[in-house]
Amino acid sequence: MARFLIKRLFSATLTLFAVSVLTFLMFFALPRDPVTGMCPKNCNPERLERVRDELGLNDPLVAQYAGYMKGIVTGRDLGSAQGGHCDAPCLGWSYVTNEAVSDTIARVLPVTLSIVIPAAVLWLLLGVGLGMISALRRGTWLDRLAIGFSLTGASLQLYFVGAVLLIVFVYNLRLLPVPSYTSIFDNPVKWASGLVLAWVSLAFLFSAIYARLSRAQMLETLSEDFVRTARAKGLAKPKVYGRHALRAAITPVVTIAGLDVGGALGGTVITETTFGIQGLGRTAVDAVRSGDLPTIMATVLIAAVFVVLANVLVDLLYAAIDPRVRLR
Amino acid sequence: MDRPESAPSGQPGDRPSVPEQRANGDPYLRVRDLRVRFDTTDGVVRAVDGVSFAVERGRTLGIVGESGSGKSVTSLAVLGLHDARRATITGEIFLGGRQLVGLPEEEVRQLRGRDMAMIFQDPLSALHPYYTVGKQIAEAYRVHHPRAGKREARQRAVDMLGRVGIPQPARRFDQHPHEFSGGMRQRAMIAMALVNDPDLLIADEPTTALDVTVQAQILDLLADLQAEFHSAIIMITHDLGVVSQVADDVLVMYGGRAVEHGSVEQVLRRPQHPYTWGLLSSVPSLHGDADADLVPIRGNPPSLINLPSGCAFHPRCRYADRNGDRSRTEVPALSPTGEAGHLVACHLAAEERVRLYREEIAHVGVAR
Amino acid sequence: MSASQVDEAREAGSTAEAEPLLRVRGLSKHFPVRSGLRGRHLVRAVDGLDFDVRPGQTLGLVGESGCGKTTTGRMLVRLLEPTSGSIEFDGRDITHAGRRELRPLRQDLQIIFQDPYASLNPRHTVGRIIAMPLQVNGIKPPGGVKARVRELLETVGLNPEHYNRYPHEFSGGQRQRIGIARALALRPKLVVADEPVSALDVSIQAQVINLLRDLQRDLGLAFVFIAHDLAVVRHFCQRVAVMYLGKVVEIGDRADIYERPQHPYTRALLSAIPDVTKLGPAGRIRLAGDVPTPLDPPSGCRFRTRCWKARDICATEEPALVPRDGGRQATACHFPESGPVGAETGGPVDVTVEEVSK
Amino acid sequence: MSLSPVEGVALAEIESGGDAGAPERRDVLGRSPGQLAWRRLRADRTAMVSGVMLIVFLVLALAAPLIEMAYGIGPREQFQNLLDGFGMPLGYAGGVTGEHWFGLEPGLGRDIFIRLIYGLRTSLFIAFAAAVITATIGVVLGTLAGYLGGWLDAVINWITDLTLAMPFLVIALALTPTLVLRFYGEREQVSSAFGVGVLIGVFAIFGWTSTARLVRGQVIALREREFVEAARASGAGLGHMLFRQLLPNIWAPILVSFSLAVPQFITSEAALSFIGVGLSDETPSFGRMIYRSLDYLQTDPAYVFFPGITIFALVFAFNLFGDALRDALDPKSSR
Repeated sequence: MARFLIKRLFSATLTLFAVSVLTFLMFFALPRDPVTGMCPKNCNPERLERVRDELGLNDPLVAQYAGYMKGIVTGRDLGSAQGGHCDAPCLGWSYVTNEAVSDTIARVLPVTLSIVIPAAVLWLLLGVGLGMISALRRGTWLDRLAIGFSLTGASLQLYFVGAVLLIVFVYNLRLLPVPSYTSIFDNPVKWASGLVLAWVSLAFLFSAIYARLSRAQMLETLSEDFVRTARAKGLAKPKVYGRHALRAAITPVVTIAGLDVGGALGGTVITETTFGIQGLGRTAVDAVRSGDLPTIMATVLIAAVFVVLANVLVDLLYAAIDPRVRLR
Repeated sequence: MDRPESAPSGQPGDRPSVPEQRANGDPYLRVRDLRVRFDTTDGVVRAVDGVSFAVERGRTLGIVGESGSGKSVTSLAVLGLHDARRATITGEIFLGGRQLVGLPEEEVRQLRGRDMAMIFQDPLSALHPYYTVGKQIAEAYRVHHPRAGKREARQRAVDMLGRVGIPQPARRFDQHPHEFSGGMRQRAMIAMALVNDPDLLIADEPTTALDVTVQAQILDLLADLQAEFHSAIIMITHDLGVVSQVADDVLVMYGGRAVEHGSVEQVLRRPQHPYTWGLLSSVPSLHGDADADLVPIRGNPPSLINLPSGCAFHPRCRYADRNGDRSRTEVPALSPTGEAGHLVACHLAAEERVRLYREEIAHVGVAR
Repeated sequence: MSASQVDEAREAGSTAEAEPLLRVRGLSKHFPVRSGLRGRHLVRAVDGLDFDVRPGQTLGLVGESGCGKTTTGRMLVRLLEPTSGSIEFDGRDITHAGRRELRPLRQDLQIIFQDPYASLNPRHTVGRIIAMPLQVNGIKPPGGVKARVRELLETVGLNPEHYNRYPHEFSGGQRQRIGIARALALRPKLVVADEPVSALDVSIQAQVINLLRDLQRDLGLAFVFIAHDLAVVRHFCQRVAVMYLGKVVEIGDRADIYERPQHPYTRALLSAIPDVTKLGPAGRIRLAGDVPTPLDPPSGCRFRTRCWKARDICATEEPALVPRDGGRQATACHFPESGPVGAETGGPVDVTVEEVSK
Repeated sequence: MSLSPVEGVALAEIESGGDAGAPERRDVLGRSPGQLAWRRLRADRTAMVSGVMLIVFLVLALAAPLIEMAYGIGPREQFQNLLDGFGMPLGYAGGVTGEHWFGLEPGLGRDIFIRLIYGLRTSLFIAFAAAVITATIGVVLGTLAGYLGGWLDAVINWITDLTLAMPFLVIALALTPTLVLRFYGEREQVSSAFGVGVLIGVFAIFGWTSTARLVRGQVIALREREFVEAARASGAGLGHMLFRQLLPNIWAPILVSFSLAVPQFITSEAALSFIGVGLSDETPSFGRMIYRSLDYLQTDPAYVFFPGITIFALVFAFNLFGDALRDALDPKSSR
């Protein structure tokens, strides 16, 4: 177990390192000079050069990268134009927003969490529930309805669903306010009403996928010998399905859910754009548009961290569910 | 069609181990004219087509057949494990005097695991991989003893594990199936089946997945437990050797129908159906002339979706021509032979069968 | 003296016997297995086998699961790389021969598999399946590939017109015949048959055994016949080697093994086979427990944990495979039995299963 | 055929004896698994309906210039005269008339119908091209990793993990303008072919992982199958093993994954256009239209509706067909 964790964390670190290097290289090749973005009109060449020097953009690439990584681990001193000392984890200074990137992240990360976590709960409950029911009632109208639902959901686009929901609930019926983010600690009702459309549309699309997946898993499990054994013991159907079949069927669903949630935490770009909510994804998009290198780096890295951590967690979870899996 | 109205009984003195059953003679399980039909996309499949048999407490019925003979379908029908939406079951299944066909699912469920239990071929896939062996056994106990506490169920499960020959049962209780060896898993499976002391135990190829030395242990164990618990056992197998070792009565199935039925002595020593002859003469044996050719049955086992007309065995039968077209057109009824309790479904005349066996079969195969 | 020496001695005695076609010496296969925190571990799946197969001879390799018989078969046709020891075929050492060096020998050395469903490529026609060895080796038989395939189909008792059919259109027994035809395509001298009948229905088993016997007789094929069923082996093999946990515990001619087995394990195996000719409970030898895992085999004699004759020496000293009575039968046991099955000395000892499953 | 828990056994018992007597009566030419799958597909009503839908879409896309001729309006023509003073189309439902079937875009006043037809062309081309490229990469890498194993497998696996750890949308978003600026100057007009090419390239970099994993798994499963060992025992070389023994047995899952990848790329293209990268406004595309339409949610909902429904219908047809294909190729899959 300990050995597994060490090995797994080592390979995760390696992956993250590779991601950071790749992103760094990719965005270093970004032709737009970040300094040009900082002073739009009245910059003379000398001033530009001075700022560039201050930012370390004239240093060799390796030195820049090393400085950046050092900042994350130990913090580092940035020029006075960038707010002086920057504590670990220092993600640099954004020339565009004029704030420390870590502050930006701290501001937008809760937004994305607020979108993803309730949505994930919703889509798992809905998707798995629907899949199970449809597997148990295979061939009935209920099953057909669920299949239709999941096929439709899998074929719909989030921005389209979002748009329709906005038209109906916000603009026409005026049941909900225009989507926005309020901290749950400030006003839980506003928090929920501002995000509920995002949850519903995300959950609708994802639950379609999960319904299909869990239906297939459940059907496969139902044909397993141990389910027959459970019935031969005289267990009532709810127990056979709930305790014996469900636990085995849910395992692969959990795996995929872990990875999906991990991916979504890195930024729900489309959702945030559709509903105009400034989360991690939207921040990343804005950063790319304005050539805000430190913010791009930070968002990409955070997204990668979520994916990699989700991978490790899923492995652990799998071992917790299935006693046959030995971590080593 | 002739039906065995009384339980086919072995010759007196066949098995002296079960004396009192012979006296009261009321079989615990009596199946009459059982038919199981599946409607598939390829047409109607008559997986079991009019099978009758009976088993008394303390006795063992061996059901023999190849793949597709309907032997497993029969046993699942007895337990009521077929999906009612897909399988149509007709006929009579009397368990301890109660007709199971048509009984509400809930009532059948109450009987499953308590009055009748089953062990399966592959214990690794038949046990739930995520739960400990002990938990699964305790669960089987608690279903039918709702008032039993956790501790009582655990104690009962540990006792059963010990009874089936698993050492250190208290420690083994908390292990998962994958931590058991193949033979131990089958023992655990047996412990689970017997935890409620059922009167009927159905064993579906319980030793096929096991090594031969372990198979011997398991067969011994079943015999011991039967002597102790006095349950009726149905042993489903393709292996005539296993049947000869454990069965009191034998039912030979082919293409979903019973072709021969009688005491083990009658079926294996004085068989009257050409299919049984074929099985016996094609089994490799440890005795006799090793250099002589085996005498196989020609052709292949039939598909239940496309069963030959008339006698299902006729395309493979060496004697089918002796009855003109009858073999092809008419399904032979399971009729009594000269001996009490011995039934055969064959168009050949009884005297001819006896003669054929003596002259052509008895000197080859197992009897040689 | 080892089993090979027995064979050599025999050879010296009767010059009429041909050179062995297959000569196996000290053949071993160890698989690395990672286990727990202790790191790597070796499974000695096959541990020092010696045996010979003469042209036209049939050798049966018998044993329970985990005895290494299948691994041995795969090594003989070089699907697995032996860890140590040597395999000599037709006078040439093929232990570590590469694909190119093996090419001329492939024609002489073929394998038949157990599972009639997995052993045929479902996407190929029967004709293509049977012609595959010809095609792979660039062989153009006189009269053409198609004629050869038809001939092979006929040889194994299938309709030659079925050339263009696909495997799924055949039953298990017929598929096994196709697998046999494929093995025969190159006119081999030696065929390794890995449990060729154990997946088949009883009535079909006999058909295939008879077919293999006919082929062996008509084509003068030598066989290494791998099986767990001693009764099947008895009907096919002239010589039999009994394996237990990666080792040969007894080897001898058919009559010796079946009528005068000397190793307690051979006796237990024979005794455990349910016999149709006897009604009621079978033989009196009952081994306790399962076969121990090859991950951690018992010290000394590997059979000792289940053996009723085990003494202290069995735990400390591994018995060598030595011939008895100067004959052709060799046994690896400190306390060999004699006489027919059922006349064992000493009763079966209750070996606790815990000891075994460790 | 789907099996319930218990009938699984029973029917397995029934089927195992299958075909026994039958071959004697059938014609001598056998039916290949592919032919059988085709017959199953033909018998599946859903497959046929969705297949016809796809063919219609395909024909529409291929015949876009012909349709333009018949319709008489080009994708870049503007009808400012049909817009009101705020740039909104006159008339009902976004200006739907006999002349402009799906109405006009607000602002620019272009015809929505013909832009949808051309958008379909763009989307299908990009999706098919990307699916072909990613399938090829996936099959090659997956086969190598699965068959050869060892360090190569480890490396390919790690690259797969790495690719999956990169946030696709953000990277794609950043990469596209970078590439454009590398090949074109700051103010140059970017050709639409280049934009399409970049998009396909981005998909190729990120889209191969699932096929690679699928193929790797399949190959590993097949590698130990006895028919593969039989070929190896006969001395078959790598080429024979891969192309004669392995690949013919995995084309079915590859085909299914291909058929399900195409709609994914259609959606991804739309998504990228939606967040403002990918194609320029010059090239008609679904995502672009929806992106623009969001500004008019309140004022001109019909503008969202037409592209949204079209893209849904297209993806829906692909998904239906992909599912049916899976069932036809693998009749035992649970459905």
